[in-house]
Amino acid sequence: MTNETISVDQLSGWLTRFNDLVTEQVSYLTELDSAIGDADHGSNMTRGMSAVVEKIQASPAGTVDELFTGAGMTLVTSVGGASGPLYGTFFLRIGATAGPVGTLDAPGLASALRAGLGGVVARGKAEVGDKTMFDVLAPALDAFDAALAGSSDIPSAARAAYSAAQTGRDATQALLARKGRASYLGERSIGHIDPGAASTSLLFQALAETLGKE
Amino acid sequence: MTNETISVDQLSGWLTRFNDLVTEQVSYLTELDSAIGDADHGSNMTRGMSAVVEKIQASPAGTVDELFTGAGMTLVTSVGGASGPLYGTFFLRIGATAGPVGTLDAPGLASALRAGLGGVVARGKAEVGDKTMFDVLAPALDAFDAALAGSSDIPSAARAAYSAAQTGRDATQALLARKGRASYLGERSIGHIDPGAASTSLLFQALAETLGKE
Amino acid sequence: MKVNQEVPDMKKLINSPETVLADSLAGVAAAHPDLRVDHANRIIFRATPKAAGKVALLSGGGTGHEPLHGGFVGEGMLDAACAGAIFTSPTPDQMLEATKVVDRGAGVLHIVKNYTGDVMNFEIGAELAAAETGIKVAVVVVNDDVAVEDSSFTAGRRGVGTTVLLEKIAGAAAEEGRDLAAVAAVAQKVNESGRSMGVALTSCTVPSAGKPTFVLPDDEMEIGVGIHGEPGRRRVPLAGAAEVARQLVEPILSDLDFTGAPTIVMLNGLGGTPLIELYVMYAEVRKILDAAGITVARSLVGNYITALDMAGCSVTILKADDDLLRLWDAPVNTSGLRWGI
Amino acid sequence: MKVNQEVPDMKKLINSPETVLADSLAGVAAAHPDLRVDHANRIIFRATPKAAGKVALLSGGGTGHEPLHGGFVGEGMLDAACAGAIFTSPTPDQMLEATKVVDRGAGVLHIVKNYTGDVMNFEIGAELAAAETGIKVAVVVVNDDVAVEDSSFTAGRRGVGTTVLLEKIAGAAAEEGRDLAAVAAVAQKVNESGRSMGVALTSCTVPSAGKPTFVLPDDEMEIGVGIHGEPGRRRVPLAGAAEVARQLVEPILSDLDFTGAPTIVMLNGLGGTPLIELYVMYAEVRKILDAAGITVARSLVGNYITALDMAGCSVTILKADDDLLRLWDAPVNTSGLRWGI
Ligand SMILES: Nc1ncnc2c1ncn2[C@@H]1O[C@H](COP(=O)(O)OP(=O)(O)O)[C@@H](O)[C@H]1O
Ligand SMILES: Nc1ncnc2c1ncn2[C@@H]1O[C@H](COP(=O)(O)OP(=O)(O)O)[C@@H](O)[C@H]1O
Ligand SMILES: [Mg+2]
Ligand SMILES: [Mg+2]
Ligand SMILES: [Mg+2]
Ligand SMILES: [Mg+2]
Repeated sequence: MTNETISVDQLSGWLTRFNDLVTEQVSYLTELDSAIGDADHGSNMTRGMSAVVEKIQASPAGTVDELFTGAGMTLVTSVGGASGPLYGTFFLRIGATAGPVGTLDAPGLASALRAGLGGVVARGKAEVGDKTMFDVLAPALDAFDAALAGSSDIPSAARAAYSAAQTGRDATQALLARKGRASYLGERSIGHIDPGAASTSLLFQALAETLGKE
Repeated sequence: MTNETISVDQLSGWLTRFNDLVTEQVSYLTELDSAIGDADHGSNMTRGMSAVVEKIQASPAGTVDELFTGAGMTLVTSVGGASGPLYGTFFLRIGATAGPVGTLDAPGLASALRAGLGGVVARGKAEVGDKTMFDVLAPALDAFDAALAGSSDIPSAARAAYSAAQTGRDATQALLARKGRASYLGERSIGHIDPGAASTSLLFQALAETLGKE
Repeated sequence: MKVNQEVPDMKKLINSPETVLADSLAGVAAAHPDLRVDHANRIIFRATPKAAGKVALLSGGGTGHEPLHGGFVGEGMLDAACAGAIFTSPTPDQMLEATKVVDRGAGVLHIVKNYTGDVMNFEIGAELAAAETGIKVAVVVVNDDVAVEDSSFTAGRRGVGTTVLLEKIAGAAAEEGRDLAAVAAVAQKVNESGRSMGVALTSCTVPSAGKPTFVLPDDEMEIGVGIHGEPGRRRVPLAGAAEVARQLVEPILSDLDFTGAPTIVMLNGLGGTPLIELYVMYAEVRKILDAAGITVARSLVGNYITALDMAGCSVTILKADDDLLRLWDAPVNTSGLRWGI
Repeated sequence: MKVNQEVPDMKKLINSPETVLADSLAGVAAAHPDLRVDHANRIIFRATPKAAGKVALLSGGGTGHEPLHGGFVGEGMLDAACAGAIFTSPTPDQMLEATKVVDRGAGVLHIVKNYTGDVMNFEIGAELAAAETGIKVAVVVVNDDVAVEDSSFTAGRRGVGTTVLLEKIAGAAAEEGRDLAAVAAVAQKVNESGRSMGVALTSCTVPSAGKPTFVLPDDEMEIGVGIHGEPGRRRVPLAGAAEVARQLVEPILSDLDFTGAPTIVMLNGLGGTPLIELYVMYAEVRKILDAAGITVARSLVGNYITALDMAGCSVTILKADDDLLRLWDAPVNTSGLRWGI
């Protein structure tokens, strides 16, 4: 069935939808960052993702590699802050792992995403419970893999990932930050959702919604 | 009758009472100056008059000249702003005109005060209706002279002066300022009482109250 | 009298309204070994007086406009600055004392901003100096604020931004060895050739008043504000930098023809506005001047003549010539302005 | 995207949150002929590059801390500064481009404030430079903020005030002709010997956020605040200058022993606080240091590393030695710091 693969166009749709979501939620993301950071996560993500989508619209990518390498480079060179290199590396690694193909099957997508996670860890050294985007990315990919192992199709796996992402996002509220700008707050970081965790949850919402629509 | 002369001690009491009144009304004077000036008339007057009273208490003056020359010099050297030279010159001229005497009779007091007014005009060039302390000082002295001419004693003349001072003060509200900092407002100075007019009204209130008490 | 450890009733880094002047002078003395502070008389002097035979420059005014004037004491600029209480002119005895100390035999130029209080207090100071000493005193009264429209029916235009440029340029003329009349003439020329206009986004708060001098709604600004929080020409709706620049520059340009000469342009912050906004404003001012065919030869962007914590800025444009530019470029070594040394 | 003439929804002299960086760079370019602004890459360079064979210094960071870093580009200090969006690190392509342009054959020192974003972006920039060019790059990460207590469980201490002193001192070392390792060693020594602590009386407002980052009640202040409005150690009742100075200086002195060496002390304003208050604070800081037997050899009072329009200040103390003092005193000619030239 067609749902067993995902095309470059669908993946482009994912990024486009992610841009829509961060744009919709820009104030929410910035508000989260006001509480435990420096009030720029919303504008950082929209600046980066709108540049990514502009690029996709100007010249649609032919391969998964092209799409994500382009998106990653755009984020790295237009965002700055912590989120630029982290999201940028995430996408760059996805592109490099997927290679110059037009579609990915489920295992291909899963391993590309996991390589992306590896990039985030390599760059940011975040560990479980540090109260970062890692605390959404890791459980979301675990849920994605588990769903596929349980023979779900990609859209169902994406929904499972999104559900785990939301749980992970909400769980960051109780955590004490140990990485990034929020870590300076110590105890006072407790009680607030991590902004990067929230935007990463939007990333999986975008994937689930993009695939769900078909 | 004793009310036909005024002693150095009574005149010292006048200045002391003036200090009490500007201290009581410090916020009111500053508020008036906030509306059409630079929000310092209250602190200027209290800084100056408290220094005057300190000096009087430390070494009571023996003559009218000594009292007012001392007060005038203290104001000139401790206030600054517009009010320092104006009030300072007012008192300096009173002292110089009265001379080294222990008491003043009614005509002596009247001419000393009028010399003070002359000093204010010489220094500040204010004219009738410019919306300054002149618009209280001039009608108050006119009323003082008129009362004496109508054979009032000094306390009654002081009460007449105070009454004219209040009228003069209130009348500044409708005026357009043409001197001092308030003049920069043009039309927008209308509707506010002039701070210097208000403090000068306190000066006559102090005189009336000091003499009334005896 | 408030005590040191009391909790302030406004958001200011001070000990008490009563001590702020003395405390800030203590800080100036501690920070700048090049300056000598006479705490009793509240005068800031150069630690090393200028050479004998040169004209000395004295200025002063109410405190709250820092770095003006104390920050401009030093080689190539002022010889001394008398500090008054916040927003209140210093007193004549200060001017007398400073005049005596700074005179190097060639006379002293008093630089006075045109406010009734400043003019009268400097006037008495000069009268006392004339009576007590043989020191020659010349006076320049700075009145460059175009916000004051009907200046013939008022105390005249206020002295604002041009004061900074005048102190620099006249200071260089004095350092060069010009005589008192010549230094005063240069100062007069700067005053006649400089115009300023300011805007407030928020009021300042005078410490002894304890609350803002005026209240500006969130969506309004005060065009033509004075450096003591005196109201300006009018309250208008808040606008973007380009529009604010237009509202400041147009009245300046309609007051004096700046074409055909090199100009010195200062974009000055009023105390509570960060440098990034001043640069944004400067870019807009330059666009307008370029479009009007005005040549900008020198620029100054920063906080030079402030109004306590007021948010806002002012624009000063000085129509210069080769002599004024050369004097502008001459070395200056003060805490507020320094180059060429 | 907002248009130019729109009414701003906050009291800032800007055209729009989206254009503030570009607009302020336009102002910098217009005001300073000594600087060359690469608008596309958002880099401020010296107009005249330093002599070949000398080590170049590159810094950068989020915009909103002016004059840092662009105001410190010039002879005796930085060779270039990369400007990020407000409070957001610049991007690696900027660092790559700047590194290529400023290298004079002796390598480039990257001066990075310790924030996750800055560190990662400079890291990628250096990786790209290594991959694409043969330019030697050394890195110093400034982490001097004693407000961060448990630095082993966090991203480490933030880089704040010491950055200013480091850029000056390392800049002088480079100008003197020391090689990359030696310049980096001086920079490292400054970082190890400098400590800072800040206080906010009010929050800053990030233009794109449109409202204050945090809300401080009228009677509270934030001790240990970061230069991006990051919360500090604790909220405490508002206090007078003497008490605020104590709360800033004590954590610094308990973190490092400053006795027995000459120190350089900076009293820095955070953007919305006027100079008069900084001098009041400086006087109080000096009293504490005098009482603690600490020798202050050099002082700096003013706005050097700011946090947009935040009201507040920070104290930086650097334990120096003869070499560092000599480098401090060496000529510097930038818009933000200038002497001896
Ligand atoms: N070391 C790290 N590893 C993973 N994620 C991190 C790390 N540091 C920060 N983050 C994420 O980045 C987010 C902040 O992004 P953003 O606000 O755009 O950048 P900045 O902190 O530079 O302002 C945090 O909420 C957190 O999720
Ligand atoms: N030229 C003048 N002649 C008479 N009175 C004046 C003149 N100029 C100002 N004043 C008076 O001085 C008052 C202001 O005093 P004050 O606020 O202490 O000084 P400043 O205006 O220097 O701040 C005004 O309200 C006005 O009554
Ligand atoms: Mg952030
Ligand atoms: Mg006043
Ligand atoms: Mg005043
Ligand atoms: Mg940031």
